[in-house]
Amino acid sequence: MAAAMSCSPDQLASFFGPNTTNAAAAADYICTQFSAVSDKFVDTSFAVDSTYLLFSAYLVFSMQLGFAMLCAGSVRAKNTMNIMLTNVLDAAAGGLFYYLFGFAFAFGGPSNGFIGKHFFGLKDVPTAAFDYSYFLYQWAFAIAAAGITSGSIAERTQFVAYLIYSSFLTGFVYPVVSHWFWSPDGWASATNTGNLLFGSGVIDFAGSGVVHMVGGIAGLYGALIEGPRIGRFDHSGRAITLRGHSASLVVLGTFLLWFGWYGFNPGSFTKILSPYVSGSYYGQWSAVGRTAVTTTLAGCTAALTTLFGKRILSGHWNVTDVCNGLLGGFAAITAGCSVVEPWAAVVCGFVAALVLIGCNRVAERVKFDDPLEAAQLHGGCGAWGVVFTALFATEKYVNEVYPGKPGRPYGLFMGGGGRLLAAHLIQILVIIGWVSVTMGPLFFGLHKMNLLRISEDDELAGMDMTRHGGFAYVYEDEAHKHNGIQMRRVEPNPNTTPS
Amino acid sequence: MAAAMSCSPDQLASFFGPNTTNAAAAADYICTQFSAVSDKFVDTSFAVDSTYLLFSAYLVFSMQLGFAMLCAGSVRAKNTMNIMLTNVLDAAAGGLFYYLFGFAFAFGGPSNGFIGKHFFGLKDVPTAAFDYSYFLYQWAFAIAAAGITSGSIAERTQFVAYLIYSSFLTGFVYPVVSHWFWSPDGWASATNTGNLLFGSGVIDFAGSGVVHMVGGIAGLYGALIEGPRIGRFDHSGRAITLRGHSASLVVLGTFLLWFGWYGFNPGSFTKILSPYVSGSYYGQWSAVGRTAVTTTLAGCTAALTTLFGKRILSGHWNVTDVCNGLLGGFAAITAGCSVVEPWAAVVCGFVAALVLIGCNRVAERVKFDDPLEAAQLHGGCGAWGVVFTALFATEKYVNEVYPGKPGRPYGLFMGGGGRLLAAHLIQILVIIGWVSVTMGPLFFGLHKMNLLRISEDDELAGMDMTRHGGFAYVYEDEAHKHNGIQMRRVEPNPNTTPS
Amino acid sequence: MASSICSAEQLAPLFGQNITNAAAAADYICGQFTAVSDRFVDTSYAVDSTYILFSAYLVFAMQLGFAMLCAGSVRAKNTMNIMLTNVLDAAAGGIFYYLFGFAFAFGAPSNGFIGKHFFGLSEMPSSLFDYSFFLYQWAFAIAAAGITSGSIAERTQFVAYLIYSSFLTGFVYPVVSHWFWSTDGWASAGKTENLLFGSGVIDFAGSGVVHMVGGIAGLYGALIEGPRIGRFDHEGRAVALRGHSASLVVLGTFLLWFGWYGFNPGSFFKILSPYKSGEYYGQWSAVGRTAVTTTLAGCTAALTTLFTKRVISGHWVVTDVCNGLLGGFAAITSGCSVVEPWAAVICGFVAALVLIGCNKLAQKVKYDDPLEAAQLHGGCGAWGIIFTGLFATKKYVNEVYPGQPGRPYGLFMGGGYGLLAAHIIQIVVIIGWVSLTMGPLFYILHKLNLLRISPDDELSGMDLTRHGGFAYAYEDDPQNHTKMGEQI
Repeated sequence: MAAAMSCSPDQLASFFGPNTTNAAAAADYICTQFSAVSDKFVDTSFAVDSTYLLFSAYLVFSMQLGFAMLCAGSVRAKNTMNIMLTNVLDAAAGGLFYYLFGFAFAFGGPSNGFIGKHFFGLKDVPTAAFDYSYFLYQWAFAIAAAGITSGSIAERTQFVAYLIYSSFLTGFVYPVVSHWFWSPDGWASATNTGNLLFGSGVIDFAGSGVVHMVGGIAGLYGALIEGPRIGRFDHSGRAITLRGHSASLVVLGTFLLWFGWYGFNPGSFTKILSPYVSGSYYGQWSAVGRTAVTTTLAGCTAALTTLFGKRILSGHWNVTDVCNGLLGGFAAITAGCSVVEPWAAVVCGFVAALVLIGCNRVAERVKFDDPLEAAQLHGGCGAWGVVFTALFATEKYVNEVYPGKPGRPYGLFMGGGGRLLAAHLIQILVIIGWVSVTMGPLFFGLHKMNLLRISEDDELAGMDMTRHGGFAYVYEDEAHKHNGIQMRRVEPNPNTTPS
Repeated sequence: MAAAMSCSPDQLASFFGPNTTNAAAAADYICTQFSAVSDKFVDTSFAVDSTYLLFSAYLVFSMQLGFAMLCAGSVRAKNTMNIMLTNVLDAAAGGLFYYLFGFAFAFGGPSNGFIGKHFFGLKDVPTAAFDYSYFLYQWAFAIAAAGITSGSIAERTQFVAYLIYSSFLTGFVYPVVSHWFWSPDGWASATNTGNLLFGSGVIDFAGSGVVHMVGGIAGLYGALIEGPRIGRFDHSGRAITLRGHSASLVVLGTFLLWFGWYGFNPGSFTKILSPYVSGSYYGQWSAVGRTAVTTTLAGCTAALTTLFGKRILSGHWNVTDVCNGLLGGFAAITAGCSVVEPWAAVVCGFVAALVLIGCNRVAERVKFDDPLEAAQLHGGCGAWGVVFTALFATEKYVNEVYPGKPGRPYGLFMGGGGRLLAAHLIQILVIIGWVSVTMGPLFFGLHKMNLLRISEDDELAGMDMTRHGGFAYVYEDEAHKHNGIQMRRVEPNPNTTPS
Repeated sequence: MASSICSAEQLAPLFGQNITNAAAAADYICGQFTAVSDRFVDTSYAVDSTYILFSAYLVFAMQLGFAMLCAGSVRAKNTMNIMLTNVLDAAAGGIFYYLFGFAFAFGAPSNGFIGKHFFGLSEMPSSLFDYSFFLYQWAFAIAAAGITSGSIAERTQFVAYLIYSSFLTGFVYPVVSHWFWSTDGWASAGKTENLLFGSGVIDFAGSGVVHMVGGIAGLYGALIEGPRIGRFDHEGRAVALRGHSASLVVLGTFLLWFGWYGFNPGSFFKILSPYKSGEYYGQWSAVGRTAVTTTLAGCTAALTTLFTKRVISGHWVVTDVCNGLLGGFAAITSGCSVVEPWAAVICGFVAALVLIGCNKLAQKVKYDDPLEAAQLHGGCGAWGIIFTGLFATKKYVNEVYPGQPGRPYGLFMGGGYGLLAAHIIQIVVIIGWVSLTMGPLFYILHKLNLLRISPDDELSGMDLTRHGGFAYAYEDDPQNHTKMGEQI
């Protein structure tokens, strides 16, 4: 490949020799042509890679719609407006804050290993390394992290608290973490050109740790500090399911998240036109496809495992649980999606479903209330995904995806030694630590200032009535009442409702 | 094009001749550059085609969401959880089974004409012919077939029966059919390198037969064997409409299917970077665009035809009927989308709408109950689409899309003789036959083992209550009732509501 | 590109007579380069077609967004009606745009007023227009019709929808798009000579061409048929007739946002065109920048609406935030490719205020638009056009509309008044043209009693009277329903 890009007129002229009328000019002429060809390949690469990255970013953005619908369906009807508004604002406020600071903190290299310091307000963008499309892609990731957290604290949090934590998370907490693990300057990045952590760096390809654990643990603190919803645990401390108001919206949201995950995971390559060996059918495009396949298989396995696991535990075939299991599988495979074999993804999904069921058990026991199981799902399964990658990453794929450092460690079970696992355990610890020291105090401060939880009256009446101008649904029509027909509403019978 | 790919140093050196100082080295130098250029074009093609195929696969996947919403909206509220769960599991179980066997049965060449035998569990993938992205694309097709069937047997089928038929259909029945018509080894494939069926092979470009008829006929058997829903036909045998519970979900699902169909039909080229004549504006990219246009026009025409047809028949402007008509038009154009002119697509859609109305009439007369009209729509319109292609395929497009066999038959009405039509009639017969001998006995066996239909009580109460842990919707708030608080449904007060 | 045209005549003399067969050698080498050049042509077409096709699919997804937004914004009793009109906008639009619309819009060569080739896609594809371009433009055309259907929701006869929708997609909109987007259009910025005010109108993705056209058409429809029953009480105070499902509104809004990434960045049509070959900065960067400006304008408008409405009404209202967001998008659509990201923030901020102002005004004059479509698409669209005339930067204008050095750009960026003047002309002629075509159409329908439904139908809801039943059946017993239907 490099050959074509370096046609040397001098060398070619010497081959033609003195008998050629004008060897230098001929060689020059030919080499100029080649350099034009080479330039056109550069253009083509940028165009193809930008197309790929932009459409991936659009897919990731569609996850925000998925979150909105998932959250809306999972809360009670009386809080639907509230939760949807937070989802819209995660995207909107996130857009402004990530534009002003977030992107700079995350990718503003050259910088130190802790935090970036260029590109505030997209100044000096585009550069050779960072184009606008890259910003858009990273923005879509940032708002996903905020979206996760909003699920944990749903149905009982003041709207102002949302605005504050969401801006802080998207503008500072998340960008710093992504700097550590994804920026070439980050102290634990696998692409760091200097010293790699444990000679390896952390392979968190699309962010089981960086996105999902950050969002999940932030949610954990929020939900812990404000406590469970009224009525979630009865006098004797037994858990009572506060069912979401619409399973259709839950399924809609889940499928949209699945759809968007194809931007999240395969899109994290950010480029598709890079061959491993030029002229071969096997290149980064295959790795992209493989990543989509591992993602699919992990989710599918987790869904099936949850289906049968929950059937045994509860006696029901429960669609919302299956949806959560599916998402748990996705959250787990996100770290290792590009560096594991498809069969390993099946293992990943299987364990992820069990991790989620286990975390939910624990949560119930300690009376932790998370309306969307977001802390369990994204925190728990995300952590498992980070560990999983360190166990199952294959040598070949690690070297293809993170090239230029031959002999780097890979998965423990694949014979790659324990150093990748060590790096990944460090990752879990520092993410927990960092989110604890930033989001913990923030939520605690809001709590102390009475800005976190809504009043009991508001909670019982529902926030939509008290804060958002009315219920989300008006199925009964005033016109009907005019006509004097009183519609009877059939209530689901709570006695037959399982936990 | 071929020229650039075959720079011969020997030939070039002979042109330079003995007077050049080092003719061999000069020629070699130049040709090495060209071979590097050629390699980069290979890379570019793979990257562009993979990008195209992957995003098409994502679109096709979004059809699964469309099916889920369409099905959910078309059943009664009491069975919503059930039907959505089956849709989630079509995708999830389909993912595992298609990974383990399905893809191998379908595309595991070299093999016999009946069934493939390589690539079990994606072993030996990627190859030059089959990359991971191709698997993902075909998986999305396979689950679409299963999704069609689930509509026919909705509202009265045991959940276990779903799991069994869905795995069997995605893992075996559908892959075998797709092997016959789409694998280069298939006995009726239009790309078969040896003997083509009737010198033509079957041009079922994106699967009116392979996907839609298979799904529709499987549904037909299921629905026939278990009989109509309770209340679908009254004592005197008149049909009573059991209206779906949400037209919004139906429209949502229909539009999502429309959206996804742009992956289904144009995506079936699987490559976009292949010129017909290098350097011209007219190439496969134009054919891809044309396919998207024919698809659009067929659906639009069918929708309008249904609108006016139904208006005359029933006196109402009915949106759910229009949605079904639209989908019928899409199902019909799927076979011929790439080889017909846009005006022919209008004809296709017009007839498809009439076919669907006719099939629904017949179904009502014979007391066949299909909650989503899936057998009529995908079976009936699919069969019309297969016939339509044999009538209207143009010579030019057939030779462009299936190159390398000049003089092959094309559409009867376009002057291409009857052999394509003969091949297509064979296709319809063998698909009906194959699905009858596989899915028929399966459903019958399930029926005999009492695993197919739910009990009458369950059916009246709705499966969501009895099997899936509760209704899909909770618009009023139960927790409050537990706490003994009787909530008055607070209507939004128009006076205090801001405009 | 020029340098890849290898000339054997030039190369052969350089080899000279001593080479055994200089002509053949030169020919051989140049033959290879020609082949390479051809393959680049192939690659460009494939990449650009992929780009525009997927953009078209995204724009199509906006139709789904409109359907859900409209459905959620009307009362439950009219849901079937409004969704049917959205499906038919797409379907009827498909047929009419195929038969005439595209020809009127892009049938070049033609006069400046209306195109005249490619009826029924005859002579397609050509080197300028491929099928994918048609698909992309169709998706735009139906978006314009979708906007209008919101304004006249809940009180319009279904036949009137069919008529205006076909007329708008098949004639009114295509003519406007010819003026501003066809290379023949009298006000197009892509014209090769005689630009309007030396500038032409830079309405990149259609704040004017799409949004104002749709919005003003809706304005006339809603004005002529008057407000819904109960929208203004006896003393004339406005009563909010709340939509039946905020979830559908949010769903629709996000889908529109999603689709807008096809609408704005997609309007480049091509992504593989370098500004200077071999550099990282090319049209792909401009495409990315356009996506970023679009995002920022919408985000800012959403936040502005949130806080302003909080101050005004005391509530955090999600449906208002959604409308504000869409207003920001409608405004940035015109200038998205030629302004800096920081300017997009200003655009969104003002758009939110424009929308709030228009709504106040509408309430004062007792104008009723169930989706605020005229205010949103008409008002914010007009602001977007002015905004572009103020903030378009020199560099981006010359990159996006190349070949006319020294053309005017944004007033505030030091580019003079030429662009702003052209844009004001645009606003005036769009208002005029839509008034002359859609105004009489709606008026005639009104006079023929084809426009508004009867008060009885309106009170009981169109779904029951015209569309065969309610959209929702959460209660189970079918007998009950039929009985109820009969009673009503």
